[in-house]
Amino acid sequence: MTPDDFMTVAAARALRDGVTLFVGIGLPSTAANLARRTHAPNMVLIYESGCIGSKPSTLPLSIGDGELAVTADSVVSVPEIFNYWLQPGRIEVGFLGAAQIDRYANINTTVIGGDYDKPKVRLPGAGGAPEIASLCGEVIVIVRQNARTFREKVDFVTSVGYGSGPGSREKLGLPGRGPIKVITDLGVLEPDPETCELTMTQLHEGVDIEQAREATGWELKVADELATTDPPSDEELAALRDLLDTQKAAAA
Amino acid sequence: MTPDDFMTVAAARALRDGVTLFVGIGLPSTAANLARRTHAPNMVLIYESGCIGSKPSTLPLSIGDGELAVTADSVVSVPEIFNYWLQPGRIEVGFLGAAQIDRYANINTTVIGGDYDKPKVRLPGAGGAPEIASLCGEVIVIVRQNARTFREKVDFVTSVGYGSGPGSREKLGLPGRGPIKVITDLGVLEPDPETCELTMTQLHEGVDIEQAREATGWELKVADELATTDPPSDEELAALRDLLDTQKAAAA
Amino acid sequence: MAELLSLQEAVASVVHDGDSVAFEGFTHLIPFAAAHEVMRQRRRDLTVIRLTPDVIFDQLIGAGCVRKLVFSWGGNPGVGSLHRFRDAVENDWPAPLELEEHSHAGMANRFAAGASNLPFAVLRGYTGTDLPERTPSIKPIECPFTGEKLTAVSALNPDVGVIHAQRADREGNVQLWGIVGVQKETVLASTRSLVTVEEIVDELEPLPGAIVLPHWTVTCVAVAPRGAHPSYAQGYYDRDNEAYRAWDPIARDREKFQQWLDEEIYGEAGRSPAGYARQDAESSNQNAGLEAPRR
Amino acid sequence: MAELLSLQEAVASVVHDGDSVAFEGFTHLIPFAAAHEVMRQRRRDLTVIRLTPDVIFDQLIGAGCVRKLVFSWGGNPGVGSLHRFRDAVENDWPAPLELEEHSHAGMANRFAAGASNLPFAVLRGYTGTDLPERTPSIKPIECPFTGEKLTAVSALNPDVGVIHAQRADREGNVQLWGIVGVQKETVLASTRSLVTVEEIVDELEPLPGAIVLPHWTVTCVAVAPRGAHPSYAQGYYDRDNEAYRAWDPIARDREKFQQWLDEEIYGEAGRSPAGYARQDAESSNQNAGLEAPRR
Repeated sequence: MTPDDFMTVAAARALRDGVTLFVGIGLPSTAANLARRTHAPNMVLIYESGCIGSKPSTLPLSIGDGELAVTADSVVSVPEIFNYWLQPGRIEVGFLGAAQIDRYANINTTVIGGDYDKPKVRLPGAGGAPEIASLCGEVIVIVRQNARTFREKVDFVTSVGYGSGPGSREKLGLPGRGPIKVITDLGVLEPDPETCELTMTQLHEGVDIEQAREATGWELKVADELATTDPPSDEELAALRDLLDTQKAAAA
Repeated sequence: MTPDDFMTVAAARALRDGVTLFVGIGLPSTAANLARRTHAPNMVLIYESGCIGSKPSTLPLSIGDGELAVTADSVVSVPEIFNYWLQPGRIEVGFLGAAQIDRYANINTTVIGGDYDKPKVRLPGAGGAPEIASLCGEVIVIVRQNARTFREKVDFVTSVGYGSGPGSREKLGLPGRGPIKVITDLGVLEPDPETCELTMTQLHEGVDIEQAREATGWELKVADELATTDPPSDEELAALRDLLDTQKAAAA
Repeated sequence: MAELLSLQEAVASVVHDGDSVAFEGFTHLIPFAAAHEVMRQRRRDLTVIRLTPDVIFDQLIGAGCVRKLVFSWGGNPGVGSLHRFRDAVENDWPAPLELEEHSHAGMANRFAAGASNLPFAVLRGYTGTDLPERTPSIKPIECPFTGEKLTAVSALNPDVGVIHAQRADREGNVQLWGIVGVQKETVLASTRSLVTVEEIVDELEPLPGAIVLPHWTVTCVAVAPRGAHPSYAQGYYDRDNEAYRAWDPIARDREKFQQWLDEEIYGEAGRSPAGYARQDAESSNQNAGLEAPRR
Repeated sequence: MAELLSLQEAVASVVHDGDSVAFEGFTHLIPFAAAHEVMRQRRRDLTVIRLTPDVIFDQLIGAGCVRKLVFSWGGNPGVGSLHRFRDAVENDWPAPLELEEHSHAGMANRFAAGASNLPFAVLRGYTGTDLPERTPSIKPIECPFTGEKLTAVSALNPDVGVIHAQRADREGNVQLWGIVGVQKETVLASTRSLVTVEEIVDELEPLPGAIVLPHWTVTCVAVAPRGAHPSYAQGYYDRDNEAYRAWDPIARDREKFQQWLDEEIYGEAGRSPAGYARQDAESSNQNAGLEAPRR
């Protein structure tokens, strides 16, 4: 069992059955499909490629795999998925990854180091993330926790979490609630209800808080009562293995 | 042979084969379908109901008859037909009717008499006409010519022809060329190239210019060389009868 | 998930006095049965919204349900005037009628803006016409990049969106095809929605040109066979052009209209499942079949 | 009417040095064959436009065709970085690359505005991010009715729109289905258009979810079987996920990339009809069939 397994299972558990979910590719997709195969069979998966209500039997490699279209309730154009579906706040949960994240859950997926025109590392960029972050009912972020990703200040704000703290989202007029959970390979962080600062509220089994502190580029706040993630159950692990096998099988 | 037959046949003749045509219901629809059955089999009929490339075998009573959808190349939503198809000037010819028309081919289909809030006659209103009039490559108007319809000043400008004369369309930024022909039960009027004023350029067989003058609510300009409409050929009349029969048959 | 209700329950649940209610369906799939139930439940002070008021709004206006009309073309297609609409505007009968008047392009964009949760839409429209002077929901707007002047229209977000569709499944996923008008936009723009359908099926088989509204976007679904008559439901029955023509003499005369109302809406006939549809059921083509578009 | 040309003729006819060229297809139906022909004809100074640059733009950038990139997400989906894109941005190799960077929502709206002949589109987007500071085609705009602040993006009207579709008929009417992305908008927004297709058929049989671009909206059509490989054409072949993974080591290394270019694009292999596709033809599922969406 790897830290990534913990992360994926914890993310899957964070999804309630029946919710409408905007799914990005990679770990969010794995977690969403795991949830659908375990406790949340009625979750509605929505992809930026225009697929609404996809029920993939294999784990897609991209957000536009054919499997997502042929199993969808409806396939709409890309302008429509953003304008008619994401923009009005119809989608309850958005699932995002990050290359860098700060204490207010602002996310960078654009550039690292140097300046914008001549960065040290050019990342893929925004994709659907800025609007997912601002317009979904709430957001769950999945990101590995280490000194490169958890930064005092992100090099570029691609997607807004809580901006510069309390009141920022309201001032910007962002309708969604923002990131309610950041799920990592070490545990789970949640925004403090008053300061909006990400606070470690849960550690995966076998992780101690010092590890989390070292993996965080700012002075990490820790909840008074720190929970421990229940380890993935046999059922969850089996479902996860099955799911990953479907991707391998589809690739073969 | 009625004056309306003359009008319908003259309107059909005004359509070149292969053009894309935005068709309203009533006489414009009859004329367009007549043209398609005679000299213009490759004309592309487009209806505001979202039907593109309809090839109706019967003459539809409404712009949304099922026959228009099932014979179309493509059926799109109403927002799309206006935004993606009409608005960019993709449609070469627009075909409009009128309840009142003035010397600059401005059209009223909104209210007659009284004031807007308490009119003597409440007409249907704008429909697609204002944007057809401004955005199609060019416009052909079909309207019976008499003292009630040909007015010195229309009671309400629903759709713009040449506004208040030369330069009006440019000043308003209307991209289409405007009405190039007004086809009536008496003959054909065309805008003077310099003054934009509607000028009688053609009379149907058996109509004399005095009749046209009396039927016009302003001092009618007449072209130096006044043409006479060739009477509907046997072939045209037969095609028109056939077409009207299809509507009766469909209603039965 | 959409609730499956009887038409009576559905209208009672979602349409209240004073509501703004869009009834959409562009010539095709006009929700007549739902409008008749609104009349039967004697709803009052409604703001009714529709691109083409058609016979359906002539009836609602004549029955005294309507305070305000938002529209773009108010005629009886291929036949002539809407006499109840005209009587209300010209003579305040049965009550004065407030108008908010647009073009089709403007109304379509207003629904699209509403469905997109934008407060307005931008179009090339209305320029040079007398409409902006009469309609406060039309304003000029300037392109922030080019400085070009365009037209803005305010979004439509009705309290209730009512449409008719061919069918739904048991979860309330709705499928419609043929001319789809602004029905998707109407449901997505409205706070509540009611979809009447020809039938409930176990599974929505995909069809060319069909769109699906997922059950979580629909408030309630009610079965109303022939619920679009005298308009049509592609694949189920054809447009009853004769009924549109027959409406003209009824609507021309206040007494005949009242009689129609008493008999066909409030009376015994109105309580039969298809209401107004009943009398013409035989004349329509029941064998229209599930026609796919042909080229 | 759309002209039916060979791919070589079509590219020579519509794509010129210095043009802005959108290549669209959202994961599905990516016009790889057309891009390879552009590389083979050594087009230079292009502004290339695409929501998801993908491997197709990694190749065009690496081959030195591109001066400027307009985009919203530049990765190899499910695999990692686009190394040729990164090498151009980070190291100016083979040439400096100008960027115009958006979000998907912004790019989709820019194409929709372009297709609508509007100079801009309005959305709720970008607020609070660092993007507007870097991208002059993003500006604030105020609702003329409510005063609310929203975001405007300028329209995209490329010189050329290039897409791949499943099929066309002999008149050049184009049909595509499955994930349709912004392909319709791309063709309608562009001054000229090139559509590559899997095949020409006598008649476009209607299919669930299919859209049709009438021949009079398309400049030219070229047959390019497997022309979307390694992406996919629903109903014809599946996505070649392995080829996406195999691209990573090729693109990581300038020399390997150059070798790939010499062999697969400029060399003998590149002149075979399916070009780059050839080597992987056997691994794909040729029996994908004309799948309709299933629920």
